[in-house]
Amino acid sequence: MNQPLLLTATQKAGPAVTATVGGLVLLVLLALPLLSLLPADSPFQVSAYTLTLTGKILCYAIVALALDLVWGYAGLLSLGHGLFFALGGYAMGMYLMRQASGDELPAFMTFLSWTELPWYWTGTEHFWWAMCLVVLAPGLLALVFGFFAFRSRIKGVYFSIMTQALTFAGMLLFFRNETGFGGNNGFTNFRSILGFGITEPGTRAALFFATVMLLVASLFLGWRLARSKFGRVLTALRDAENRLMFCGYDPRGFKLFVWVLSAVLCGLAGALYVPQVGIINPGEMSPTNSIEAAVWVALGGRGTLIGPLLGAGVVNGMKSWFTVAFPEYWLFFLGALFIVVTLYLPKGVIGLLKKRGEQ
Amino acid sequence: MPTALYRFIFACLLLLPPGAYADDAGDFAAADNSRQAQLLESWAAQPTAERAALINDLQQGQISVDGQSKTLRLNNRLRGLIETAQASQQLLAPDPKLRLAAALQLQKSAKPAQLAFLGRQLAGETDSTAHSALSLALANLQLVDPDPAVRLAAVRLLGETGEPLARTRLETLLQDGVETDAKVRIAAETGLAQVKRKLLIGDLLGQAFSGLSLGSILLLAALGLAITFGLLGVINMAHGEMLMLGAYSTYCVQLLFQRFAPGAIEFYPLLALPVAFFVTACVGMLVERTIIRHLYGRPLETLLATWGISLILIQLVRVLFGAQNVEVANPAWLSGGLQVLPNLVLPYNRLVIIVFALAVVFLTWLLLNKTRLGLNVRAVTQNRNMAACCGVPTGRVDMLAFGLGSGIAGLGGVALSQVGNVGPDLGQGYIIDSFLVVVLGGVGQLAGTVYAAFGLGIANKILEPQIGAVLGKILILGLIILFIQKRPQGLFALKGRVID
Amino acid sequence: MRITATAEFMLEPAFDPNKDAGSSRDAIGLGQAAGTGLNTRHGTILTLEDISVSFDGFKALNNLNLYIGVGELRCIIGPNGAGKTTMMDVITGKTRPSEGQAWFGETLDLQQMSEVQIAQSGIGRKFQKPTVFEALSVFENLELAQKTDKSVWASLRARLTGEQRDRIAEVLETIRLSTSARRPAGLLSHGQKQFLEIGMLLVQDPQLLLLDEPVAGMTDAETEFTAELFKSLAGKHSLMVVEHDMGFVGSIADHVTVLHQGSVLAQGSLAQVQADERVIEVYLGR
Amino acid sequence: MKRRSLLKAFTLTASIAAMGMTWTVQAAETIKVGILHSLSGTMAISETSLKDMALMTIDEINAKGGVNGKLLEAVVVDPASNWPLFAEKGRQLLTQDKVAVVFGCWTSVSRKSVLPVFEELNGLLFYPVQYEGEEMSPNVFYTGAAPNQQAIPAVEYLMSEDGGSARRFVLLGTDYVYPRTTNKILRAFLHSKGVADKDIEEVYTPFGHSDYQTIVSNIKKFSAGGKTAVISTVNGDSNVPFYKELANQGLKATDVPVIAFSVGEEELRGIDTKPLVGNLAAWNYFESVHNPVNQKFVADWKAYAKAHNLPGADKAVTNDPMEATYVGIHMWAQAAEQAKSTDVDKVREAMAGQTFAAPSGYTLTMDKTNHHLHKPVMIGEIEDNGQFNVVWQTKEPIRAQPWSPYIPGNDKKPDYAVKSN
Repeated sequence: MNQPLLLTATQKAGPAVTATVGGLVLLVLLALPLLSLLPADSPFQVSAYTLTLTGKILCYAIVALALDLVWGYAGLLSLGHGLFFALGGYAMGMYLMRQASGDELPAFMTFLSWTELPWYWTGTEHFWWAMCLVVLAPGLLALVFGFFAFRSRIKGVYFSIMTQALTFAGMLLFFRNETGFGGNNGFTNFRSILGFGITEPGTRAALFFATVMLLVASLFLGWRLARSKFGRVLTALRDAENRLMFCGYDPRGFKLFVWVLSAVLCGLAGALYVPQVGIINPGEMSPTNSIEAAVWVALGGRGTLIGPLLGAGVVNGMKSWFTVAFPEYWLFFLGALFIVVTLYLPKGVIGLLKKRGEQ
Repeated sequence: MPTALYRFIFACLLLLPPGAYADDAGDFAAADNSRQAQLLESWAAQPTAERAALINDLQQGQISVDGQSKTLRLNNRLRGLIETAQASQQLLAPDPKLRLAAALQLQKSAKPAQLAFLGRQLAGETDSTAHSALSLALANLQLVDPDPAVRLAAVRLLGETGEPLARTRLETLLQDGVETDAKVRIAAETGLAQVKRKLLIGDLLGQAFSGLSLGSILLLAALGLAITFGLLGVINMAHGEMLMLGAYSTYCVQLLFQRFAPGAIEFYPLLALPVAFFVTACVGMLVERTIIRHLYGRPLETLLATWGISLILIQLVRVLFGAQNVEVANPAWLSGGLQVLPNLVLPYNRLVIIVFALAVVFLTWLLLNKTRLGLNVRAVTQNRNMAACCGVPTGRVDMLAFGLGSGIAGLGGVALSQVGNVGPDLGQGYIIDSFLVVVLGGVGQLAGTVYAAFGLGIANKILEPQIGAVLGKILILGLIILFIQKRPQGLFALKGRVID
Repeated sequence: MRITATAEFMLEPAFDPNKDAGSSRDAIGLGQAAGTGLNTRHGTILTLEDISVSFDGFKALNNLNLYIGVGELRCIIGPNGAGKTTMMDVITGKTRPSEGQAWFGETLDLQQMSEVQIAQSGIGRKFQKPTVFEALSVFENLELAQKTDKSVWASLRARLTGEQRDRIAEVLETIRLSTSARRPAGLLSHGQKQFLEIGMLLVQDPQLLLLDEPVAGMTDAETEFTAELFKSLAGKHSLMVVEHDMGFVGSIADHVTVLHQGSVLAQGSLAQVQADERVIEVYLGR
Repeated sequence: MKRRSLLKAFTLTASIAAMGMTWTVQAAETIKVGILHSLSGTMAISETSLKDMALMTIDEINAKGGVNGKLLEAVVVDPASNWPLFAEKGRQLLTQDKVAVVFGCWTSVSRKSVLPVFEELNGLLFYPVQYEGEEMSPNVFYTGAAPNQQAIPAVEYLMSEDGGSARRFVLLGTDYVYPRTTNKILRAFLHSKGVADKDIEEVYTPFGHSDYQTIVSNIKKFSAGGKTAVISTVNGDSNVPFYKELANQGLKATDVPVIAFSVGEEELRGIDTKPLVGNLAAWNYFESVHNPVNQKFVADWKAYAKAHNLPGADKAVTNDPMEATYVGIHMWAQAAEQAKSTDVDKVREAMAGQTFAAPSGYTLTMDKTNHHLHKPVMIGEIEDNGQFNVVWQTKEPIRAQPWSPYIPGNDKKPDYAVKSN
């Protein structure tokens, strides 16, 4: 593996160099889709595999970022972000299924004796409405749950367990075939998005590009938030909620805002994830996934904007590599990672780099 | 159908020379399945002492045809018929218990052809209980008797019982055009009403029991967590794996018994209990000393670390024992059930588990409230520094408390191995439920945990028949979430001055 | 301007139409420096009447009656478990009394208000254990505490105006933390944290300050300075100080209330209450 | 600081992505074949043994000199029971490792997840598990049973005199697509046999459901109304608690037989079989089948398990999906030999009508058009030694009907494989 080298290199180098390196990376990310369009025989051609894999990881990175906003800044560890991610994915999936099936019912419905589309599918053939759903479904759910949770001051562990229960319930619900989302099989076999074939290199490149844009956008958003007074209030909230209340701030509003924002970000990430990996199913809601997301954040470094991205990158990169190299030992490694990070890297990799940087 | 059958059986009887074992066995072995069925029915109608041996052999699936023994390819239909034949054989037995058992069997499976035979036996039956049982068996057949008086008697008899079968029989009788005699109809209606009432009681009791049983299982799963989480404030995500380890230790103990003490295999669960407790407690203490010790006061970190631990434990077990489930057999005294009502059987393993769960709770309570260790644990959990100042060895107390929690989880694992399957993912299925139980009960509240567990169990079992298992579970989860919104402190919250 | 706290007086109902409720309050009244938007027509900024709080049977507060005048500096003393902090919890809405009434000014029923509303309406509280936002710098602590629109949207767009900065700088001066304005509050000493918290109260500019053991862990010099500070605040603000340090109490208080077992035991000047043998008994035991 | 670390993050992500490209290692004179089975996660329980079986079969073929003079080289990846990962790994096998064929998948969802990838890249997948049908892709060969090769004959048996001439049916399943579809087909079939809806009860449980008290007592109640049989599509892990509950509540196979479509020898290893004796399972192969091919097959497997000391090797058993894997790989090898190439299109052509003398004792034929095997159906009774005693079997292998005639609209579906895209 070559990241360690890269890391030390970057952090030893002066800011200027780092800036250039980073700029290059951004360039690379932007170039990948273009390179993927090259003919297969050209030496620079980037395989669809690499593109989709990277795209997937970028989507996870966005989730990590979103989770960090609530955990790292507001101190609310959510173990249910997979739910929001999946909801966004399902909203997009509905549109893709409608695209694939044309005027008829989606395939899975026809042989599960659905006669007509359930009401909540109405309008999903329109891209714009699907996009609204991508934002609304996770957003509203987060709003309702958050409203009640924060009103009754549920925080810390309770909050984590509640969110976990929430995503678990969601998973069970979507596993049912009656729920009308294809049950365990979920949605697969997409064909086209906005009229472009889903497997065409052009579409892939575009989706990838969109993902990079969303990532950059959410980074910027997170950065602005962190810099604003809002960000400081969140930090205060995390450290001494009562004090903040006696300062005259209403924590509920602040929590709710960042919570919903984070959920929506996840939804968007999910929506970009689905067409790239080509499947969405209730498995995405399993508590395990959400907990893993928490580890991306912890590994990278809570309360920093970059840490989560780093974490998501490292863990998923490792996963893709390990599951080929030593399939049997992947879980050992992941587990060890959890432990080591919590024991020795309370501030995550970023914290480590900072320390090294200061020396 | 019956008349045809009668004739046929007569034919058979004529064909049969009064039965030397060999001939019957020969016939049977030679016959194809349907012919074998006919033979059995005829034998059931005409049991003779000579044939007892043969039918016993049939039960074993081994008969000896001219000298050498022959294995039979039986199917369920034949097995059923053999049981019936066996039963009618036993009616001839001197021992009233056997006769009673036989009569009960025949209540389910008596064939019209046996009418005459049963009548004769009933006349000759001396033992009262056997007599009543037999008369009921007979009544089942007499519902089609040409004589209304006989039918009436039969219906009256059926009305007395709480048998699910009686219900269907009466219902069929009441279908249009089946029963013509008015008096019998009325009797049947009243009888049906009675039976239904009896059945309803059975169903309700059954529901209550299954609720309790589920509750006791949840309780065993959650109790350990109530200590590690409730008292130590450790979000032990590896708790489920402690259950799993407990179950696997049971499996190992069972293997050892099979290898070294096959005679005493019946009692392996008893040895499994201490073993499981010891193993899981040690693992727990190890984990506590090496990892969790560094994380007190940082609950969310413990959550992540212990999750890591659970992943490692799961994969470890996969590597050691394989990904497949392993076989843990119920010993005889834990299999089968107690027939309380005709439609209510209480499985022994569940009964035992309920008792066991309560026992464990009681012991835990004793340990926490009546021993030095318990005192220390409570002291440490309430004010670590103060306790340390008072010379309480907080480190050791933490370790022991965590060990205790894990050990109890291990005991839970033993119980789970008796109702469910034992595989690497065993724990994953229980972790969320356990947490919900603890949170719902109110953290640090032993009593709360107990109430929450049984509450959830019963609620679950009330909902399941109405809306199905899947929706039921979802609904329960939803309700819990709402409840926690209402009472963040859980059922049993300690009020007190808010300290900052 | 002394009042003699007789039992009858203390038990007098707040809004008994048959009596001229005014008179007794005027007795306490320290001028009419009413805060903006707060009706203190009768000169009482805080009114607690027949307040009872019980935790699982144990009565932490027992028919407590207490009046704080506008601009008054009131010291609350009493042995541990007398219910001092619980009383503060009641005032700030953290604990809801099982019975009784709590009014802020004449019009605001504290029992109808959330903690946040109470804080916004102008009651500032300093905790027993100094609590500041450790991760934030001293300056940021004050910035957050500063009196301004504290809604979500506002804080999303918030920019510090000139005078806000000046105000913060000024307070930094007063609490002698100008030099460490940029330091994370977590790194401050205990006493400094105390001051920072007091400072946060100041920028919050409340009309009633509740101070729970403000000088705990302060050096004598700091204590002295704090005393000065409070005296200077009195008049502009109303202060309610819970303190064990009798020296400190003596140096600031013109009026002392002794709590015992959740209700007022004695009231008056420090000298008076110290002379009161019931008080002595409570403090020294038999 | 933030900005610097941001850049680092990007560096990292990119470098990881780059690894994707560096993994194309090409071995010289071998044919690569991919094996796509979960070795971790929930499905590992079933799929690990299929991976080992595939490896054994490949060894066997290599021992005979491989295919077209080249040895087979297995590329094993672990999709970790994570469905999107199946698609990713599938793409990796096809594009990075350039495998000639992939053997893998267990659950329908995993198959559906990789299907678009195989159709896009024109890969070849051999799917060895019985499934709900409703699919026929030119890039997949289905060596497991379609519903009409398992479910329907099973019900016919139950309704026959020997099966106990059942008249009422409880369709019990885990709530996902395979049970739903199968039960839908069965209901239609039962209607055609004149069974009324009041005599059919459909019950579903969530994944990993472990408390069957209510369900079993309901079955009891239901069975009072006449000769009843339970048709169980309960998914792997839930079977143990289900059967234990059955036994403990005293439901004997002679009263209410249970026929399972997902319980095979492998699953029985985890169950105490004494209380189950007499209950049934429907498959296309049982380890207990008596014929030389099977004897060799079983012996080889046990030897292989010992040699590679797989966990629980001493109790190693074979089951239907293993046989399907074995048959599939051999058929592919034959087809490749016949086509003198491993090119997907050529092999696909050669596969049509390919035959193989299977351990089941029948000579199985790959259908000329519908990409499914012609398979015999066997009903086995569970014995206390964890084996099945075959009580009934079809005379001839049956042709698969992936588009079940009992599902409306299927009559319009073509009877040859067409890309779903």
